[in-house]
Amino acid sequence: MKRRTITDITRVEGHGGISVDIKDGKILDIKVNVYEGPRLVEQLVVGKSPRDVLNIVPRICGICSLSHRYAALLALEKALGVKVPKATEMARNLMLIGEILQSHVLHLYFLALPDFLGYGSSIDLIDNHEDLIMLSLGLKSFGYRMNQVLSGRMVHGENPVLGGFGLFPERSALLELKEKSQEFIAMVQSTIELFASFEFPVTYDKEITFMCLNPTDGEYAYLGDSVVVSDGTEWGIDDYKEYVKEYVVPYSSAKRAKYKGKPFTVGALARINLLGERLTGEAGRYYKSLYSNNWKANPLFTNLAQAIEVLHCLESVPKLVDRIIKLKEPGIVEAELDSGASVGAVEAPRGTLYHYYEIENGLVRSCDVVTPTAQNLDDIEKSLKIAGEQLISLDSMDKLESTLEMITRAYDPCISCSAHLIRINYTDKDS
Amino acid sequence: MRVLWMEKGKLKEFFYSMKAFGELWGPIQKGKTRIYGKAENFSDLKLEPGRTALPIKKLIHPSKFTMFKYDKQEYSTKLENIPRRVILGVSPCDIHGLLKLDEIFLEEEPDPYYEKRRDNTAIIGISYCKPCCDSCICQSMGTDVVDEGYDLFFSDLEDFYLVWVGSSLGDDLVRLNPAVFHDDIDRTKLEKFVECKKERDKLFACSIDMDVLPDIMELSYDSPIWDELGDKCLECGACTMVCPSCNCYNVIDEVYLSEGKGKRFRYWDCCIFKEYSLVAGDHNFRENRGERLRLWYGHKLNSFGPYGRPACVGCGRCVDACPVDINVLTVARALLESK
Amino acid sequence: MLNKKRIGIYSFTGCSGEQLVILECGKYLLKLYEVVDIVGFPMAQSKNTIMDLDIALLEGSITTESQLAELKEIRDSAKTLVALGTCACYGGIQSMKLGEGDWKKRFQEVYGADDKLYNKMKPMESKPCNEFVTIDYYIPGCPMDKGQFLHTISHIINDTPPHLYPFPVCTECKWKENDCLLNRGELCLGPLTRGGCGAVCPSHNIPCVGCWGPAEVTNMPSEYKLLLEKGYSQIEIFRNFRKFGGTPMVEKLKNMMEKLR
Amino acid sequence: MHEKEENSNPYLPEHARIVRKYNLSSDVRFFQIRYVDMDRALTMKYLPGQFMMFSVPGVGEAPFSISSTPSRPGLLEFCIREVGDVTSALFKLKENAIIGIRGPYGDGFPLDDIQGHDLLIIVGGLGAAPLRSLLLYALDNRDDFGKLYLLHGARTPEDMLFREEFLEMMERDDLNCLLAVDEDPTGKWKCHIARVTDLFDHVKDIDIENTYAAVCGPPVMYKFVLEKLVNIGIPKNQILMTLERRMKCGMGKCGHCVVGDIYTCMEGPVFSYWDVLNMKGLI
Ligand SMILES: Cc1cc2nc3c(=O)[nH]c(=O)nc-3n(C[C@H](O)[C@H](O)[C@H](O)COP(=O)(O)OP(=O)(O)OC[C@H]3O[C@@H](n4cnc5c(N)ncnc54)[C@H](O)[C@@H]3O)c2cc1C
Ligand code: SF4
Ligand code: SF4
Ligand code: SF4
Repeated sequence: MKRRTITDITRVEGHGGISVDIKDGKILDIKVNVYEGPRLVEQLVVGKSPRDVLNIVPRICGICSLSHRYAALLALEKALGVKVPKATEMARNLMLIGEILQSHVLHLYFLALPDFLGYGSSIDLIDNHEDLIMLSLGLKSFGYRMNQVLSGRMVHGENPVLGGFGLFPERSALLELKEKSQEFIAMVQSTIELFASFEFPVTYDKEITFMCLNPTDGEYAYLGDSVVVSDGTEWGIDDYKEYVKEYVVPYSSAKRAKYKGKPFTVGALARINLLGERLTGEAGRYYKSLYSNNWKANPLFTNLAQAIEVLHCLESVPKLVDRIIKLKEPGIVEAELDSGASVGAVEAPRGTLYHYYEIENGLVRSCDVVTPTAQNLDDIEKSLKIAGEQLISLDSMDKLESTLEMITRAYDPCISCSAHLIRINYTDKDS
Repeated sequence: MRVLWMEKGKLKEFFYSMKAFGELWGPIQKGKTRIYGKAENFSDLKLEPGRTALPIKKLIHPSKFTMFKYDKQEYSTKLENIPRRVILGVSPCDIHGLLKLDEIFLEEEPDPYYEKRRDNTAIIGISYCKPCCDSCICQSMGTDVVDEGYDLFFSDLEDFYLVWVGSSLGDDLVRLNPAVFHDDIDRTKLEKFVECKKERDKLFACSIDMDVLPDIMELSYDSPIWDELGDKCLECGACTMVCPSCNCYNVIDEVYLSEGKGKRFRYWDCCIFKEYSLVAGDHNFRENRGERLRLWYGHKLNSFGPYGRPACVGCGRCVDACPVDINVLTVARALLESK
Repeated sequence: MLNKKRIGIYSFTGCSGEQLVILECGKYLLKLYEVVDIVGFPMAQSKNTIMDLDIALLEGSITTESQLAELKEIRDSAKTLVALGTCACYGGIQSMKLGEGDWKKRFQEVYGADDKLYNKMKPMESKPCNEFVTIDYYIPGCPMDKGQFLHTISHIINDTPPHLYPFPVCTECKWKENDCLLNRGELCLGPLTRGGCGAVCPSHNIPCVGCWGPAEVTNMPSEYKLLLEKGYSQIEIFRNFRKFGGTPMVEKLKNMMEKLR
Repeated sequence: MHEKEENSNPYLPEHARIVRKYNLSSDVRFFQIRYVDMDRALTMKYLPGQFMMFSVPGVGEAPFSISSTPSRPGLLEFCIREVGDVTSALFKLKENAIIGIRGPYGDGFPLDDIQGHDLLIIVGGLGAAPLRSLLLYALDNRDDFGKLYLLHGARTPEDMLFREEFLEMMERDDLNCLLAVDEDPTGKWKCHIARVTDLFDHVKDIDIENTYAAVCGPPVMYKFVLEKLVNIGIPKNQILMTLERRMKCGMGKCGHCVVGDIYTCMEGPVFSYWDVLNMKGLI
């Protein structure tokens, strides 16, 4: 038996590898191992105050730290009876949009694009595709500027606190975001067209099970109290533990999740498949012209889905800003309770993110975090197997390797966060 | 000195007319604090008793700035980029603070950065019939009144201003809109001025006995007070940053990624930091925090600068800034009690 | 430049924040690629090595045997080692319970009593890089600041010593003209925390949580007493000191308690 | 290339070339430098005891005492010990390299006061840097001074800065050159094996009341030497010493060198023992 290990999938965030077992020219097994060392974040927050939680959990992942912060805020606020004003809520949504934008841009231009154009890194693109590089740098800076305005800094901004913002974003800064967001629209449109022109090396015919939050207001948005599934079911986020079942595999430090005993996918592709009809503006136009049944089966469409979401995010900025600045500047709402338990969920760039906290006398008793990448890992393995079987006949190991990497990357796995989704069972019950 | 008066309502008009000189600045509100900031509108200005977080020194001796750039060929400064500014609403103690800094930066070899900013800044002082706050000690320091260091000085006497013209630049500013000034100062106006000052004198809540303090300071060199204070001091630097008469700075070189280019920049330093007086061989002339505090209070309460006078201008900022309550008032009190 | 320096950027246990900061350096990143050979940067490029390095930039703390082995290999192959971010410099949040109770038991509470994964992963409690190898320069911060990164890396590339601020957060907080939170009764770690972030949090009315790690010279006993006076409990104060304090804080707390006894 | 103009920015260094450099001991190196601008090189005026700020772009600045004498214009000489950033960078530079310098700064030795008097120059270790300047100046203007003594102590012969130069001076009859080492592992040392303070036994025929003493050395040396000088009766205001402090500007602006309200860079680095007794914290 020959065993190939593609150690350290490069150009994803964190540490992961794919191992492929091949026997007699046949793929026996493909596994995604997550090597990342343990941090036991959910355990670190036990015995801490809600404020401490908000300092700690964003550090699970640098790229989606605000999603973690937001999910934790929603859970903690619900548990402690805090209801924030509309302006606070909308500013937080704007913050989430900034993060999705910035994360997608990193994935599309820095991690995925070199694959499609055949380069080793995005920096290598500089000679022949300077415009793309400059666009990506500009867009990314804009995403970080959004993070800065709303959360206080580029990464791990502490400004969003329980009940509101330490310092509510200034009107002038919000208006600056509104104006600046429009500069990129045309260029992002051409990026969508570029991604639409790429040929995929693998074909898929089996439909994927998708899942995402169902925004209550009927818009294409990243928040909701219930989850829609492509099989037609819908359930409230409070029940997430029943539907998103976690389990451990012995070859990886990350937990996995199954829905009704089967793998499923969350993230941009899931959202576009489930909510795409709701897209408006230019993003809506691109959705209508590009969407096809293939999007239901082939994970490589994630790239296009993300590109459309980038456009959608840019188009959403002015609308949100206009709504925020019409409202009175909100203060910080103090917590009424010091005990309680609740779930908070947001659509992070890579998909649905759940945070659960149980607070007793002002301190955390237990915590559970389920990250999008954890939910995707099984499907990543599944689609790698399908691809592997198609490609093994080519008998080119290099092609096999690079394609498997490319598919893994399409899921945009944030492996550094997937390592932290281990559920903690100790809840101090026996102590 | 030429003294004029102005109707209360005319200041706004005069303020805008000074735009001809440069950017318009003054005390404005930023979140929970008041700062000297750019005032787009006259209504942004907080023209009432109260203190800014940092003194006016931040505009003349900025907390950090590039001194010059270098490349393989030469060292170059761009002093011509320093903007011209009018600052309306500078407190007397802050003007005294500038006078202290002038002694350091303008005498002997003038510091071109300070000099240029000083020249490009029109200082328009203001005083009210009330002290700025409860921790003002300017009366004890003799800095509640000021007769130099400004271009114009406004005494807010409730229904009108008395305006002192302190420099030729001040005179130029008046000429920008002479119609709003009057020079017929009658007796009632002067009486109002005297009355107002008397009223204010009664309202100061804090004082330091500066007749004896410099000597006591001198005699307390070996006092255990310094060690006690040193044990408490957080070494955070807050007192020196906010003090109008603290001038110390550090210098650091920065290189650019490309070879051979870089810049040298300056940022506020603080004598309370351990590293401040460290020399080769890790020898430190002021190893203990107590010794470092003694140096600082020596400057503030006894002798500083070429003329050897106390540097404290009584602004009270250190009183508000220090989290562990080490400031000119508490130190003075401790010294007086311990003797 | 005739001989371009060979640089590698490697990551251990952390959130990848530092690598993101590097990627956000924009035109300076392009410049960096111009003036040095980036031979290792797994997050951003496909071809990577750890051989013959002039400078290795390390992110994250060490939490498994294999990371430790890799760290040692990198130390052997690199002339200069730079720790990026609070995880690599001090251990990061994952070190906040360092030394508290039995770590293996904690691990098992999470992963189950079955030792299969434990034996495979060979994990250990998080420690910063300098617990195992010599580190030449430190750029703390959670995540580090772009400006401080560029300053340090430019100096190292040009063989001149970098200078990061030696003072605590309060100094910059004063430059920013904030109202002092400690004076308002908040549990602010500004006086104990290394400056360099620009006092971001106090500038947003949020007490500093210490993410730049402990400043070298501080007066911790005084801050501790002050916080007790303000009504915080010892547990609460220590919890905050340790949040980002990593290994140096363990030492500092021990010294402080001895002193106070 | 940049030229110093009148009223130009005093913080901007001027270019100077390292003409020659060699080791004086294992960690001290001799630097001979010259302004790139020849006019400037020939017209520069300074006093023994003054210092210059050396600038290595990208690294920073540090003060160094001038070791050469103004009586020999053109070249400036320094001896520099490798202790930190700027000094290490200087050590790495090759001959012909360009550095930045500015100065001279500080108050040098009060030559007007010293002239006409006997002079004891007492050197320990790196104290040779400023005192060599005074010594060479006195030798070049020999008639202006009375009796002239050099008392120079080092740990071993290897550590004695300017060893050869001073050994040659022993031949002179207008200078009493007393050289001592604490120990002599080489076994070849022909002069004293003693402490600097022991050399005072060999100081004869000076008019104590009218003698000036100039001292520079490591902090420990001051204690013993000063005591000795006071004991033999040299007036305290005629005992001169140069002191070291951290300095960032050299012009009394940055504050680092301050002692009490005295800026060492402006009112020093030369102080009298009387100053020291009056200003707590000077040494
Ligand atoms: C008037 C005067 C004349 C002098 N003349 C001479 C002379 O002729 N020859 C000579 O060799 N020296 C002389 N010196 C001393 C010399 O200027 C200092 O040793 C200077 O510090 C060397 O600069 P550097 O950059 O190499 O050292 P630095 O890098 O500044 O380090 C020097 C020492 O300062 C401390 N230090 C500095 N920065 C830090 C920091 N950030 N953190 C911790 N410690 C720090 C350390 O203890 C270190 O050993 C003179 C000094 C003065 C004031
Ligand atoms: S010592 Fe205190 S009161 Fe005096 S000027 Fe400085 S900050 Fe103001
Ligand atoms: S708010 Fe915090 S960081 Fe700022 S001065 Fe006060 S204690 Fe220091
Ligand atoms: S203020 Fe404190 S917590 Fe906030 S970024 Fe700075 S060091 Fe980190």
